[in-house]
Amino acid sequence: MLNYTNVITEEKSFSGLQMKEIRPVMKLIIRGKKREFLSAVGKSLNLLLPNEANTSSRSENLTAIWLSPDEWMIYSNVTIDSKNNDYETENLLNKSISKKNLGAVTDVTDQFVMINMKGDKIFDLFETGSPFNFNDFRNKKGSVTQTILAKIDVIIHNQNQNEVNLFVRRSFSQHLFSWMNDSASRL
Amino acid sequence: MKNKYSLFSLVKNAFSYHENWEKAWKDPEPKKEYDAIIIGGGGHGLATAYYLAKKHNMKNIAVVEKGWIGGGNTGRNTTIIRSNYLWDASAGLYDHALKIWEGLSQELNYNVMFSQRGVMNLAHNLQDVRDLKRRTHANRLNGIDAVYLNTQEVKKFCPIINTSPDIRYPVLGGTLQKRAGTARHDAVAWGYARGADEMGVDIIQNCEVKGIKRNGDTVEGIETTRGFIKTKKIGVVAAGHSSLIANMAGLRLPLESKPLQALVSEPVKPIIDTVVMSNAVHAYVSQSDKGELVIGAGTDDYVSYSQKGSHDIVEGTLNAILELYPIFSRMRMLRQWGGIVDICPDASPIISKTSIKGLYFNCGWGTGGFKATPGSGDLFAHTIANDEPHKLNAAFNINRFVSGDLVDEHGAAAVAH
Amino acid sequence: MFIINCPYCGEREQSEFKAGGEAHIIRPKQPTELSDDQWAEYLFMRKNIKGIQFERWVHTHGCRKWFNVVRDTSNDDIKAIYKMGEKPPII
Amino acid sequence: MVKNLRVKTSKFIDETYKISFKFNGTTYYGYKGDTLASALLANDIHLVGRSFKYHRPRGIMTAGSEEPNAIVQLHNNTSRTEPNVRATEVEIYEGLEASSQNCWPSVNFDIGGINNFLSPVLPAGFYYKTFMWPASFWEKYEYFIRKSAGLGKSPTKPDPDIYEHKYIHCDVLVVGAGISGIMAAKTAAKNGFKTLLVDEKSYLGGSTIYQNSELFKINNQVSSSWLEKEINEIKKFANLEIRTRTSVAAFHGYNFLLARENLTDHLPLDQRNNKTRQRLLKIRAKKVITATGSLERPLIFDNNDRPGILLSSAIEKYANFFGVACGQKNILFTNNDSAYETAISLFQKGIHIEAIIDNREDIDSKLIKETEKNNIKIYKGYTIINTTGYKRINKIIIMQLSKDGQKVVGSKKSITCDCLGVAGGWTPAVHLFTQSGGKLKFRDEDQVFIPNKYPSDQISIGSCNGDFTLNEILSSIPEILKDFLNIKKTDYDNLEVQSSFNKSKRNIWLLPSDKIIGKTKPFVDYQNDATAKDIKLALREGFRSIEHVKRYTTTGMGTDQGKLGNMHALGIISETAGSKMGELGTTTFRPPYTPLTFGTIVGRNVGEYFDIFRRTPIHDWHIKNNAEFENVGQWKRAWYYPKNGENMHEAVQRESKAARDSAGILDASTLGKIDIQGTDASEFLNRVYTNAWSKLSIGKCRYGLMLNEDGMVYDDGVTTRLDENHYIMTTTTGGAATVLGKLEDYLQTEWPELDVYLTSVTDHYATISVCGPNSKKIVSTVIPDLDFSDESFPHMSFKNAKIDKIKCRVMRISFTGEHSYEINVQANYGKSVWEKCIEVGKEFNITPYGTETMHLLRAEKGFIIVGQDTDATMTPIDLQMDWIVSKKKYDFIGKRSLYRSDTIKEDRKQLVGLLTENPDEVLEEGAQIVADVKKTPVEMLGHVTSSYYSPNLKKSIALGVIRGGKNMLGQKLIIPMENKQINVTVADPVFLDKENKRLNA
Repeated sequence: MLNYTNVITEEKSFSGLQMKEIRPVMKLIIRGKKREFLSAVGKSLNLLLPNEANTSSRSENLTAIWLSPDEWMIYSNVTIDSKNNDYETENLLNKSISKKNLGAVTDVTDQFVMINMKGDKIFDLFETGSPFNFNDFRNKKGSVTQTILAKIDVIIHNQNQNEVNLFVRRSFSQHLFSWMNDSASRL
Repeated sequence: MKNKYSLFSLVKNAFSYHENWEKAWKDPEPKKEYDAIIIGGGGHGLATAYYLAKKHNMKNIAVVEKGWIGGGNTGRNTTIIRSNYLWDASAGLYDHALKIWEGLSQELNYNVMFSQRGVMNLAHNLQDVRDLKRRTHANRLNGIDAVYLNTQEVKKFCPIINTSPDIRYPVLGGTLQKRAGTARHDAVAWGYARGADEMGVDIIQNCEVKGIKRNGDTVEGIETTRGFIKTKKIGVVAAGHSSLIANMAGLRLPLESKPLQALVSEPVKPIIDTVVMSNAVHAYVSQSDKGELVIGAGTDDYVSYSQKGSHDIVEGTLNAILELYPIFSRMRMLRQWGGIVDICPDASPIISKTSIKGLYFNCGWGTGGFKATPGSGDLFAHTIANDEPHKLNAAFNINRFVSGDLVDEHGAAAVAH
Repeated sequence: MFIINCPYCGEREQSEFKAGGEAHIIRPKQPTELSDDQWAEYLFMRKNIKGIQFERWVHTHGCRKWFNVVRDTSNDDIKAIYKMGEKPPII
Repeated sequence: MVKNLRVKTSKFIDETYKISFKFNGTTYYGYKGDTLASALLANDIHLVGRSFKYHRPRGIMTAGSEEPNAIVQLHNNTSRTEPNVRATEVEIYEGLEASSQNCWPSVNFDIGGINNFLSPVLPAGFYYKTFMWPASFWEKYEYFIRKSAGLGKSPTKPDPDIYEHKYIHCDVLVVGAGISGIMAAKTAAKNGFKTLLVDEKSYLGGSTIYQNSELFKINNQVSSSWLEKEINEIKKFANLEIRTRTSVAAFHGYNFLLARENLTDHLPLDQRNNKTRQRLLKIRAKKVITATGSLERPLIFDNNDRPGILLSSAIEKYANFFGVACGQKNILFTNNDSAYETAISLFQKGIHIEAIIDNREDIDSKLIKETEKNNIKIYKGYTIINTTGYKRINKIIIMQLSKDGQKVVGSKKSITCDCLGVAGGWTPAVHLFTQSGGKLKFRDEDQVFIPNKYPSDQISIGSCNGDFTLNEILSSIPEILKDFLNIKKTDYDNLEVQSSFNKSKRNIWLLPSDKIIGKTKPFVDYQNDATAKDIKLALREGFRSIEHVKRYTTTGMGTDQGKLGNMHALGIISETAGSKMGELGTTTFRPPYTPLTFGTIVGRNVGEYFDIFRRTPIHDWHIKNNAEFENVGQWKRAWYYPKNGENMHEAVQRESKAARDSAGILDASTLGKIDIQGTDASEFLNRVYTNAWSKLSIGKCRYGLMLNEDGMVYDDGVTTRLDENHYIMTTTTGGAATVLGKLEDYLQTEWPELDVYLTSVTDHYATISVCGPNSKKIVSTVIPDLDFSDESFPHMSFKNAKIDKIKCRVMRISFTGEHSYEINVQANYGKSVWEKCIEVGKEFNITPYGTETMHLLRAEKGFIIVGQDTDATMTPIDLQMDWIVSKKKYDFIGKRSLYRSDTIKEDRKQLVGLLTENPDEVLEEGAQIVADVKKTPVEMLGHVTSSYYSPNLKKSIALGVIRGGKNMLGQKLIIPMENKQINVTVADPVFLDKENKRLNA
């Protein structure tokens, strides 16, 4: 049996801030421009893709976040079985999107590490390393942004008051997590 | 004949409370016509005029400057002078300049404070090492003094560099050119101006060029804010503004003008006695005679004539400085400024005739022009006077962008500044 | 440091973008038909304008989309922003 | 014995909290609330430092950040030392140690003082005129010049402190918390704007807060009491953030401002550990209100620089705020009313005033009357022509001014004193405004520059906008704010103001003297010792522009950036050159406003956070197995795995041999991977690669070469066709990001019609490459249910597979020339698969190898590495890879450039192999290659790009590029090293297995 080795093993907790990796979470990047693409995704997953910039949508099992006019990330709301990486959602989309040449579906489950952050210091932490203006973002449930944190590309998804999911590419994740811990230690 | 500068003249003038010093250069009205006009009163332009008068006996010439002489990149750069370039053409060009630097103060009777304190280029990864060794071998065979140093030798020559193997990009080695160093930027412009003025060159400040008058493909003169001036030869040395002048003559150049920033610290007692440049950990530093750390790095990636650059560049530069010199963390930035540098796709200059008769361009020096000032002026003067390039600047013609015969200096590791 | 209004993501700091040089230089459809001079024009020659310049930027650290910017290069004021393929505004 | 000049207690000083500190080794006492300057003055110490050029004794001149003279070294020779610190800005703390700078052996006796007597031969720019003989001597002169120059000493130990950044986005930023700033901040906050108020001082209220005179009232309260109430109110707003000890350093375009927030410098050293010392605030404000106040001007006369000479306003602040008398026999010298405010304050505090020298003739304002009531002697229409006292002023000499103010008349009179206050009028602090790109206009009536055109959504208010008197300020601000914030009313719409200030002023930039100027030393720039005569000399020598004069005389180039003297310099230039002040323009104020610590600018991006550190999924295994690492871009890649004390060479020899003899394994996870999908994917690849892709059948791999439009090799890698419209492209490690960017660029801007989507999956996969004769045995055991027969799984093909339930992709491709497989599995399983391979491979002595061995193996096979064997000047043809350049394809990126007059030349540098005459001699990478060493200058034909000792061929091999190399096979050439010449023969770059037997074995 293959062992599952994720990057961020420890859970960190500071006054007003907790951080941990949630895993395994299925993540897909889907790309498409045509209207048929949107409806096909909607039908096969019964999930309406957000077409407004910097927003997200959610079904019982899946969350879709806007990344660009023709790009979304879909991730599973709950963790999945680490013994198997054959995802039903991916197969569904392959049938309804790829096979029909409506767009592209790419598995990025391990491309991104998803760090869940909780607490009222989240945005104080971000402000020590991100040029993004979080003034409105922080009060808008479901808002999404792609920006820079400590010179590293991140995707931040606002879950609700004082909780966000942060996505970072795997090879950067240890460096970023270490940086976040350092900064959090002085908040 | 101007009275000679010397310790003696200083003492002599002290008795008259320095009230009898004469003008370093006149402030003449433009004549109706000149045999040649240099557009741009920076170091390169003034040097060009100086050598036209001195070596090619063209005395009826003028330098027109839209602001004040030496007010552009000459007075804004970090004054690094070296000639350890990779390609033969570049090595030839820059070492020609370096040789003139070595006797320039005496030639001009103006102390340009050329300080041969050496320039080190550091290697931080294996490809750096290969590239720097390649360059050192080339330099040696081109008769340019350059040696490759291992990490210990780097540390020995400049003890304050952090050569610990534990830093993010450890210093793996470096090159040293001992004849290289720095000079006093203002003095170069002022010294050439004084010298040119003495030979009868008109230095006309606050005179902006508004147009280039041509008859077919031959130049006839320039329209300026101080009227039309007739001439048969125009040498353009306008650095960041070269494309504007070219446009007046209906030419396009392979140039982009970008912001380049530099900064100095507050003055402190001597702490670093050489010039250190690093490509991978991108910054370079030296210490002025006044005691300020003089620091610079790369350009922004967009075209701008605002003489302002983005803070990210400054932050990144100091970031690199502190990585290599942690002891400077508590030093303070005193001044920061920006210049406009005209960059060629191959990071090499253009010293060339053009398709228009009597119109010559000297531009594209990017971030590295200051070091070439005397050589550039000399070779450009030759090109203008003889209407053909000197063999040392033949490779730097505009046509290379058509043929593809580029002198690609950023393909080679040498930081092009 | 500019603030650039990405036509897709909205106002962001310059740090999130990269500049892509002069806009509306269309890659020749038939390069092989061009003379060396014509090809050099496309490859290297630039207007390098002081004043109103039309240029390309990409939101590298955001949506990764390219778009056009109209900027006064003499003071860096951004006058307009429009998507790729859209008609340049009259300024 | 030390006098105590502490007078009537001040509420800003906590006299119950005594603090001891050292200055030049002696211990003194001060109180909480003191600055180093106020504490020194309380101990009757004025002499603090020596000037830059003449080493003249200098004292405390101001009470703020504009201080030119009183700059000291803190905690000399410790890791927290700091040079050039202004005594007027340092808040004292227990254990503070400060020492004078730029003097030896001591500030009291400074050898350098001799320069003062040499000064006649050291006029402005003297160094341009001498030190030129003999030519070779400059370095020696320079050594001494450098020694005597500089001020403090650089730290020599690493900095123990932590610095941080903070981004702040607000609606309104108010810079300066004087009376104007407080009014602005309250108004903005009250109207719902998210407001940030910053001030460089540790307290709010600026200079009004210690203004206790009954002569200045607002709504019938003394101005300071009125302001106190306002301050208490603004602290209540939730949407108003107040940051003190926060100095705005730079005001950039788009209302981007940088500010330094000082958090620990006022604390005893032992309380600073693990705290953030300073924070760089990166502020984006929709609107900026600048309320930075104004700076008092000195007066320019002979010997106006002696210790004991201060700005009149500074003397007032030391008395009112710090409760300190700067002297016991004080004289004030003024050209306007503000000196009388000082006089009255001093009088109230019982500090003796000897006299007031006023260059104005007939004057009488309420203030002056009030002063005369206290029978203080006023010399009207007089000027100071000289002062005496080497280390502390002890006498002034005055004379009457002529009506036109051009010369002095009458007889000299001298008055003894121990302190002189100068009041030359006020200069609005427009530095930030001009930094932001604002243009100034000159106001003739009182000779000041004030803001004219605003380049962004900002406004200047109060005295930095030229409104100096209380009535002007209070009457102008409400209107300005209403307009700027677009609101109906403010709390200040009808304030009742009572102010006794009379604006009359007699501005004389350079006061006349009885001596010719050559014999005087009227300092304009105190720190750099630039005098009025230096300025006149510069003009005499033909320097016209203000920038020229500034640079020639170094006026305004000190650490105070000429905050005191720049205006006088301008004035003297315009008077001498006969030009109008407004037309001269100012010198540009460059950021930062006050010097900014490097560490603060850099923040946390030091040490391990200097740059990003990327790890592969197998990184930990490499560490456990003692790998040495190589930096490749931001990645750490295993370089080689030394075993029991091997050096790199030995390790690499062992690894290389094992890989060819049996089996080797490489972590290739860092290679860029781009997922390409869409109906036009094949066409897209046709356009970006030099070779053709349409006919590549599904399940097959192909090597591709990518060019720049200029025809030069840009990147390479293997791309696999996974499906009809689905490819996976691999790029070089360093090229991954730029290649994706470049492809997106073409896709979005040149070929938007193509139906293609690009997605990076570099981090999604771990890539494990197993090579060698036994690779098949190993991989087929790790992946049992896959047909590895050459028929179904030949070289350059791909298969989907599963390990347990985990999907993965297996490519049979090779960068070593050996039979080899590349397993791409989801990153989180990568380490496990790697370990499986190692385990299964044990019986075949499977050997992990790093990048160095990889480079050696590929070199044996003549495979290039982009960036090592190419340098942005090599075309595919130069690389002798003509076979990969499609002749049939109509176009691809860079194709046209391959047919330019130079790129088609036969004698370009071309890639060849090199064999040394002595097979054990390994060439140095980068070494140059020549045919004839006697020729001068030596003609370099090319250089060595890659070089190794091949354990498999048992000889040294190298790749190089040589002009015309492809027609030189077998030719003998020379590698000239410093100490020897190495003979080489040009060879085929493929040294091993040209027939590719091993690949298919």
